[in-house]
Amino acid sequence: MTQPGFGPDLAEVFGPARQTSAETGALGLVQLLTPEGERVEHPEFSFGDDLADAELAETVRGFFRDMTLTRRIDVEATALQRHGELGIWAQLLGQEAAQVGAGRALRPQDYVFPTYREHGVAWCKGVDPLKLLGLFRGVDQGGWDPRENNFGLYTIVIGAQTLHATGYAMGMQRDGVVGTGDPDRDSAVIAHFGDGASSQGDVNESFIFAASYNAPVVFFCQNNQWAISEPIERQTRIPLYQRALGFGFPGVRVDGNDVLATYAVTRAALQRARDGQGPTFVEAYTYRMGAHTTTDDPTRYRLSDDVERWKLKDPIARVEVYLKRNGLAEQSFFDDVSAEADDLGHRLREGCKALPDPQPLSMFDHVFAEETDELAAQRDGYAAYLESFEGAH
Amino acid sequence: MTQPGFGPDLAEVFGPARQTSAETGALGLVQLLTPEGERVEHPEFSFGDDLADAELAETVRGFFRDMTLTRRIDVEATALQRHGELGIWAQLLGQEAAQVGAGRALRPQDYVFPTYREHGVAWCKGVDPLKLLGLFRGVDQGGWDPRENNFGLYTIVIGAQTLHATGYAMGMQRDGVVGTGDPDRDSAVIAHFGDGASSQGDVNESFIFAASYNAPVVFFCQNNQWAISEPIERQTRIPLYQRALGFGFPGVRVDGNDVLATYAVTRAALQRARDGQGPTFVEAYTYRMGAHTTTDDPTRYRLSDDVERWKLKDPIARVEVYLKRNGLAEQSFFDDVSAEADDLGHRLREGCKALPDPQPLSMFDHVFAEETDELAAQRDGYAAYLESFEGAH
Amino acid sequence: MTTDSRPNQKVTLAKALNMGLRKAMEDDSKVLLMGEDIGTLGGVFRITDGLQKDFGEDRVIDSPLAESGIVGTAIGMALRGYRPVVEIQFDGFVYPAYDQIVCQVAKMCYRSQGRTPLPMVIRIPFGGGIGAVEHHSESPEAQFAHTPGLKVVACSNPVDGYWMIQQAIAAPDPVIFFEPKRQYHADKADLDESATPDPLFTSRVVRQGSDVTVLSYGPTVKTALKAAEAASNEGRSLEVVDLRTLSPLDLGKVYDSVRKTGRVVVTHEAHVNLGLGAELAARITEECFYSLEAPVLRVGGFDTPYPPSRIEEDYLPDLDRVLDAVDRTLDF
Amino acid sequence: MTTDSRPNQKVTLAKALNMGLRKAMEDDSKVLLMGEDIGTLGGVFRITDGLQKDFGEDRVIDSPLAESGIVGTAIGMALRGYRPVVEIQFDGFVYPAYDQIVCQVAKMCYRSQGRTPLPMVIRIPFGGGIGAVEHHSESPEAQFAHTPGLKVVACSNPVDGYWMIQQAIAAPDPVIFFEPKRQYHADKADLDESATPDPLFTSRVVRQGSDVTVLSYGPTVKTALKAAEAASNEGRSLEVVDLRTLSPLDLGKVYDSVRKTGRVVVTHEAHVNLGLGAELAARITEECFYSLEAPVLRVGGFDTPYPPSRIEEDYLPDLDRVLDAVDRTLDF
Ligand SMILES: Cc1ncc(C[n+]2csc(CCOP(=O)(O)OP(=O)(O)O)c2C)c(N)n1
Ligand SMILES: Cc1ncc(C[n+]2csc(CCOP(=O)(O)OP(=O)(O)O)c2C)c(N)n1
Ligand SMILES: [Mg+2]
Ligand SMILES: [Mg+2]
Repeated sequence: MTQPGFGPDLAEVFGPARQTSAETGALGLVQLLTPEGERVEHPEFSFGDDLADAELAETVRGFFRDMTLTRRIDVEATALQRHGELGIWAQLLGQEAAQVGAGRALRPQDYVFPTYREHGVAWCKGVDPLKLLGLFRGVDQGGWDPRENNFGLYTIVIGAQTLHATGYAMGMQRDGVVGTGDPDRDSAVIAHFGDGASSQGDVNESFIFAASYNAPVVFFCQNNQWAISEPIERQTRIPLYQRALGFGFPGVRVDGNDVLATYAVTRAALQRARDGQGPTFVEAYTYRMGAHTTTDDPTRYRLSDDVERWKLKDPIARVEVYLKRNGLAEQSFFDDVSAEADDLGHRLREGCKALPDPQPLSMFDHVFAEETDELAAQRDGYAAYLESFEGAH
Repeated sequence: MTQPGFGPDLAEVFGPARQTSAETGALGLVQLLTPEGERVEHPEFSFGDDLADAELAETVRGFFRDMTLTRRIDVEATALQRHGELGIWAQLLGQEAAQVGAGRALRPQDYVFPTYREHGVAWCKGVDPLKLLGLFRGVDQGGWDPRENNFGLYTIVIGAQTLHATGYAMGMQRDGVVGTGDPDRDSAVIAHFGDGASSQGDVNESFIFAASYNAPVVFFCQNNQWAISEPIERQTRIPLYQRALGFGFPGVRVDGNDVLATYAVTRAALQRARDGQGPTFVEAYTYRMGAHTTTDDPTRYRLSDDVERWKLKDPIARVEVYLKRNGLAEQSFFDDVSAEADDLGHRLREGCKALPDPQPLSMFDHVFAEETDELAAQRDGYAAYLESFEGAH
Repeated sequence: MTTDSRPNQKVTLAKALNMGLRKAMEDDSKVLLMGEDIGTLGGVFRITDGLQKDFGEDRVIDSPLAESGIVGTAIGMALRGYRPVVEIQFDGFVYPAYDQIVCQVAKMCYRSQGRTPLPMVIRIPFGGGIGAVEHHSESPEAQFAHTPGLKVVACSNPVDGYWMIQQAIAAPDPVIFFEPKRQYHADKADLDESATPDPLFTSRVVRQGSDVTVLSYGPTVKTALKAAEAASNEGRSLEVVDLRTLSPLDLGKVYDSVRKTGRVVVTHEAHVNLGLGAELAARITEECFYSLEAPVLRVGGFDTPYPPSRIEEDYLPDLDRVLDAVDRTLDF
Repeated sequence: MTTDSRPNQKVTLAKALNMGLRKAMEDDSKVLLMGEDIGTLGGVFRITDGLQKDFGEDRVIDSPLAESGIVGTAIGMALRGYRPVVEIQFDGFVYPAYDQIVCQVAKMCYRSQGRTPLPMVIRIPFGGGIGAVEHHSESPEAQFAHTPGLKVVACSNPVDGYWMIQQAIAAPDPVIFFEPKRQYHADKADLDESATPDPLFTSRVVRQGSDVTVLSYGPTVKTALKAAEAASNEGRSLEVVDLRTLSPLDLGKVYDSVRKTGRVVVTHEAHVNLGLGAELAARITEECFYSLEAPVLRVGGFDTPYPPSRIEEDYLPDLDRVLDAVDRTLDF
C-alpha cells in the first residue's frame, strides 16, 4: 500500500520480480531534470504532481538554496583546511543534489546514519554546519547531539553505520511507528554509504538483516565512482543498485546529480519503509568532483577529462537554468541566496577559528557513562603531573 | 566458450542478463532424476549425453557406491560418537547426493575448501575417512594433508573458507592454469558452505572478490534448510541461488538430492571456472535429515512431518530404483557394495578406537614453522613439570 | 515462572543465568535478547530456554548467522533506547563482531561526549574443558579488557551469574559478560533471590588465607579453591580471590591480601602472554613492591593455539599446576 | 630502480619500506602485494609507490574495500604458494580482518600440523601524532601479540624498515608488521644495502646507559632516545632498548640491562592497561626480581579511546612523561 503522491511501490517497479538488467537498461537511470535543465518525465517517478505551481516553484527554489549553501559549506571548509584551520576535510563537491534530494525527502521523525561526507544531509536535517567542523579540526569526534536532529554521528569505519541503521529501524518496528498509516508517526531510517563501502561485509550483512526483518530502512548509496583511488569497477561488475536483487528487495539507480529525481525516488523509498514494506536500495549515480579528502591527490589516478565531462552535469547549474527558463525565480532570489551563502561562509570562517581546543583533561571524560575509579585515578595522576609543570614556572 | 559435453554456459542460462525470479520459477529446480527414480530431461542440463551406455551405467553405479559408502561413514561415525569414541560428529544424512554429485564433478587438479560436513566430498577426493575422525575425536584438528588430495582442512568458523577458496582461485589465475584450453591443466576451486553461512560478511565478500577478479571458483551451497535451529527463511526471503544476481554472476538451484543433476550442474559450473568464465553460485537444495551435530536435539525446533516428507526424496533410494528398473546393475553389484560398506564400517570402528591420543608435549608443536625460543622454553618447562610427577611415583 | 522465584532453590549456572535474564526482561520492557539459536532452541547451552515462548519473537530475536550483524544491529537498537543482550554462541565466534565491538560499542559514548551512551551486554560463554573442537574453548577476555570503553566481567558461580547478569543489563555502559561454559551444568548452588548482591564491579575474597594469594576468575575460581583445599591439607593457607570484574579491575582487596601474604599466583585459562595475569603482575608489583617476597607467578593456558581436546587438560591450568606455582613462590 | 640501489643513500622510512618491498619482489616472484589503493595511488602513504607500474596488476593488487576479504583471499593465495604482503590502510581498519587473522592466519600451521604453514605479512601503519581523525592513530599490537601463531614486529627507523620488511616476507610464518606512520616521512637515515642486518626477531640496545633501562619500540624509540639525551644533560644515564620484536619477545639483552640498572621504564603508545608494558613488567620482575630497585614503570597511552587530535600530544607518551617516570623510578 502506498499513499497518494508518494510515487509507486518500488517493489512492483524495481523489485526482483520485475527487474532484470535488460529491463533496467531500458528504464535506465531515473532522471527528471536533464543536465540542460529540461524537465523530463519518467514512467514510474514524478516530481510535483502533488504540488500546486507555487509550492512546486518554492520547493525547487528551496532545493537550489540548500544545494548552494551546502556547496558553500564545502568550499569554506576546504579553504579552512588549506589555511590550517582544519586537519582534513571530506569534500562533497558534485554530490549536492544526491544529498539534498535525500535530505529533503526525510521527515522529522526519520533518522539518518551518515558517513563522513553527508554535510548536505546534515544541513537539511538542521545540524549547524559549524558543528560539523569540530571533528575535522580535531577538537571533538562529533560535535552535535544525534538526538536533537535525528542525525547520527559521522562514522569513519566504512560501512559500520549500515548495521546501526538497520538495528535502529528494527527498534522503530518495536516502537510501533511503522505502517500505522499515521504520516506524522510512521518513521524510517536512511543509511548513507559509498560505492566502495558496498564491498564491506557489514554492508551486505545489513542487507541480510534488513531483508530478514523487513526493517524500515533505505540504503542510500552515493556511487561517486571512486573509493579514494579505486574505480567502481573494482567493487562490482554490474550496476550497483542490482546488488539489492540478491537480497530480495528493490534497487533503483537514480541520477544523483538530479535533485528532483533523487528527491522523488528517495521519498518513495522512505514511504515504502514507513508503510512497513521494508528496505530499498537507492543508488545515487554521481561523481566525486573533488579529491577524496583534502589530503588526497586525484591526479595520480584519474583523468581530468572525466571530471570535465561530469562538470557538464553539475547538479546546481541545471536547477538554476530550470528556475530561470521557467520564470520560477526572480534575480532577487538568486542574489539573496548568494548573500546568504556569503554570510554563512563568514560565520563558518570566524566560527571555526573560534572553536576552542579541548582541555587536556577532557580526554578522560565520557569514556563511560559511569566513570570507573581506575580512570578517575589516571586523570588525577595526569592532572597532578601537569600541575607539577605549572609549579615549575 | 564451453567445451562439448560440459553443458551450457551458465551465464547465458542463469546469468543476471536472463534470470528473474519469475523465469527461474518457471525453470524451477534443475532435476534429472525424480524421487521415484524416473529420468527426466532439463532444457539446459543433461547427464550422460557424452557417455556410451556402458559408461553411463558404470558412472551411475559409481554414484550409488559413493553415496552408499558415504552414508555408511556417517552412520558409523554417529554410532562411534554415541559410544563415546568421538566427542561430536556432524552428520550428512540426506546430503549424500549433493556431496557426491559435486565431488565427482571435480578433476584431480581442482581444489576443495570444505566446511565441517563435507565427508562425501572428502570421500570422492580420496581422503581416508578414518582421517576425518581425528578432528571429531579430539586427537587432531585435521588429520589429512590438504596437498595430497587437494582437499583443504575442515573450517569451523562459518564462511571463512569461502575467502580462502577465492584467494586460492586467484592464485590459479596467476599460475596460468585457467582458460588455457588444456583439460588436464585448467583448474578450478570449489567452496562449500551452508545456507546459514550465506549470511556471513565473509561469504558475501568472497562473492565480491570472485566477481571483481573473475576468479575460477564455484560457490557450492548446500541449502539443507537449517542452520542449527534456524530455518532458511531467517537468512533469506528469496531463493538463495538468486543471491548471485546481486553480485553479477550466475546462480543455479539444483535438486541436491538428485546426484545426476548435481553432478551435471556442478560439472558445468566448474568448467566455466576452468575456462576463465569466472564464478558460479550453485545452490544444492536438500535437507539435513539428522541433527545439526550429535549434540543437537532437532525435536526442539522442527516437525517430524518435514523430515518424513523429505524421506521420500532420499538421494540413494532413487538411484537404486533407477539402476534396477533399467537393468543397469545386477543384484551382485548391490551385494558387493553393501559388503564393501560393512568392511568400511568395520575398518572405521576399529581404526577410530586405535587412533592414538596425542602426546601432551605435542601441544607445543607446529605453532610456527620456525619455532621460537620462547615457546621451546615453555615446552621444556612443562616437560620438566611432567617429569617431576613421574619422579613422584 | 512462579517456580522460578521460589526462594533458596538449588540451581546450576545455566539456570541461574536463565532466571536472571528472565528477571531483567520482566523488570525492563526495553531489554531484548539477540543471537543465534536463542529462540525455539533456547540457545545451544539453553541459557535462554523458554524466554522466546514467554516474551515473544520481538524480544528474543533469532538472528541471521552473522555476528557482526548481530552486534551492529544491537548497537542500533541501543541507540533507539533498547537494552540489547547479545549472545555469542561460543567464544571463538566473537571475532567477526570484533570490529563493531572495538570501534563502535567501545567508542560510542566517548565519540558523542556522553550524548549517546550504549547500554548493552554481550554474553560470551568462554573457556575450555568441554571436549570441543577448535574455536569452542577460547578465552578472549584480555583483548576486550585492553579496549577502553568496554567493561568486562566474568562470573564463576550460579549465584553471581544470577545477579551479575541483571546488574550488567542495568549498567549504563556496554558490558562484555563472560560465562564459564564448563560450569553451566556443573555444580548447583543455593539461590536466594531476596538477597542483596555485591556491586557488579567488585572483586571478592572467596577463601581466607595467609601464605599465598591466588587470583582467579570464571572457570579457574573453582580450580583455585580446590588448590586451596589441597594446600591446606599440607598446612599451607591460600587466600583465594574471585576477581569478577576484569575491567575495571578492583584490586583494593587484592593489595590488602598481598601485603599480608607477600606472594601471588594468578591463574586463568587465557594464554599467559599478555593475559590478565600480566596486568595484575604489573600493578601488584608497582603497588606492593616492598611487600612482595617473590614475583607474581602466572599459571595459564600456554602460548599455543587451543590444542585438540584429548590433551586440553594439559593445556588448562589445573589444581596441580596451581600448587606447583604455590610451591615455587614459597620456595622463591 | 638503479637509483634505488645506490649505496648509502639517505632515505625516509617510507622510502626504505618501498625499497625493501621492491627488493623482496625482485628476489621472489611469488611475493604479491594486496591492499586498498596500493596500485596507481601507491598507497595513502606511498609505501608501494611505483610498484604496480613495475610489477603489474597481478602482483600489486588493488582490492575491493573489505579488509576481511583482503586477508582471507591472501590466505588462499598463500595456500597456493604465494607470499602475500597485505597493507592495512590504517591501524584502526584492521579489525574487520581480525577474525581471519586470529582464527585462520594464526592457526593454519597448527591446525595442519605444519603441513600448510602460512608465510604472509600484514603491514599495519600504527600510532598517532599525525593530527588525524578517529581510527587513524591506534596501536593494536598487544592484541596480536596475545595471539599464539602470529609473529609481531615493529620497525622504528628507515634502516630497520628496509631490512625487517624483507626478513618478514622471507619468514616462513605469518608476521604482523607494524610501521610507525608518524615516522614515515620524518627523519632520513643512511641506508647501506650491502650491510648485513640483525636477525628479525632480535631486540637491540640503541643507547648504552647505567641508571635506568628504557624499553621502547616503533614510534617511542625516538621519544626514548630524546629522553636519554635530555637525561644525560642532568647527569642521568639511560639505556635505551628498541624491542623490534614484540612476539616473540627477545629479552636477553633486556635482562642484562636490568641487572645492571635495576630500574625499568617501558613506553608505548598503546593503552597501558594490558599493553606490552604489562607483559614486560611481569617477565622482567620474574626474571630479575632481586635486581630490581623499583617496580617496572609504564608510560603509555591512557586507558581512554584515542582522543581528538588537538589533545593527542597529551595522550601520547612524550619526553617529559618518560623523564617523569625515570625520576619516579630513581626516587623509588
Ligand atoms: C574499514 C575501513 N577501511 C578503510 C578505510 C579508509 N577509507 C576511508 S574512505 C575510503 C574510501 C571509501 O569509498 P566510498 O565508500 O566510495 O565512499 P566515498 O569516500 O567515495 O564517499 C577508505 C578506503 C576506512 N575508513 N574504513
Ligand atoms: C562464525 C561462526 N558463528 C557461529 C558458529 C556456530 N555454528 C556452527 S554450525 C552453525 C550453523 C551453520 O549452518 P549452515 O551454514 O546452514 O551449515 P549446516 O550446518 O547446515 O551444514 C553455527 C551457527 C560458527 N561455527 N562460526
Ligand atoms: Mg565513492
Ligand atoms: Mg544449513
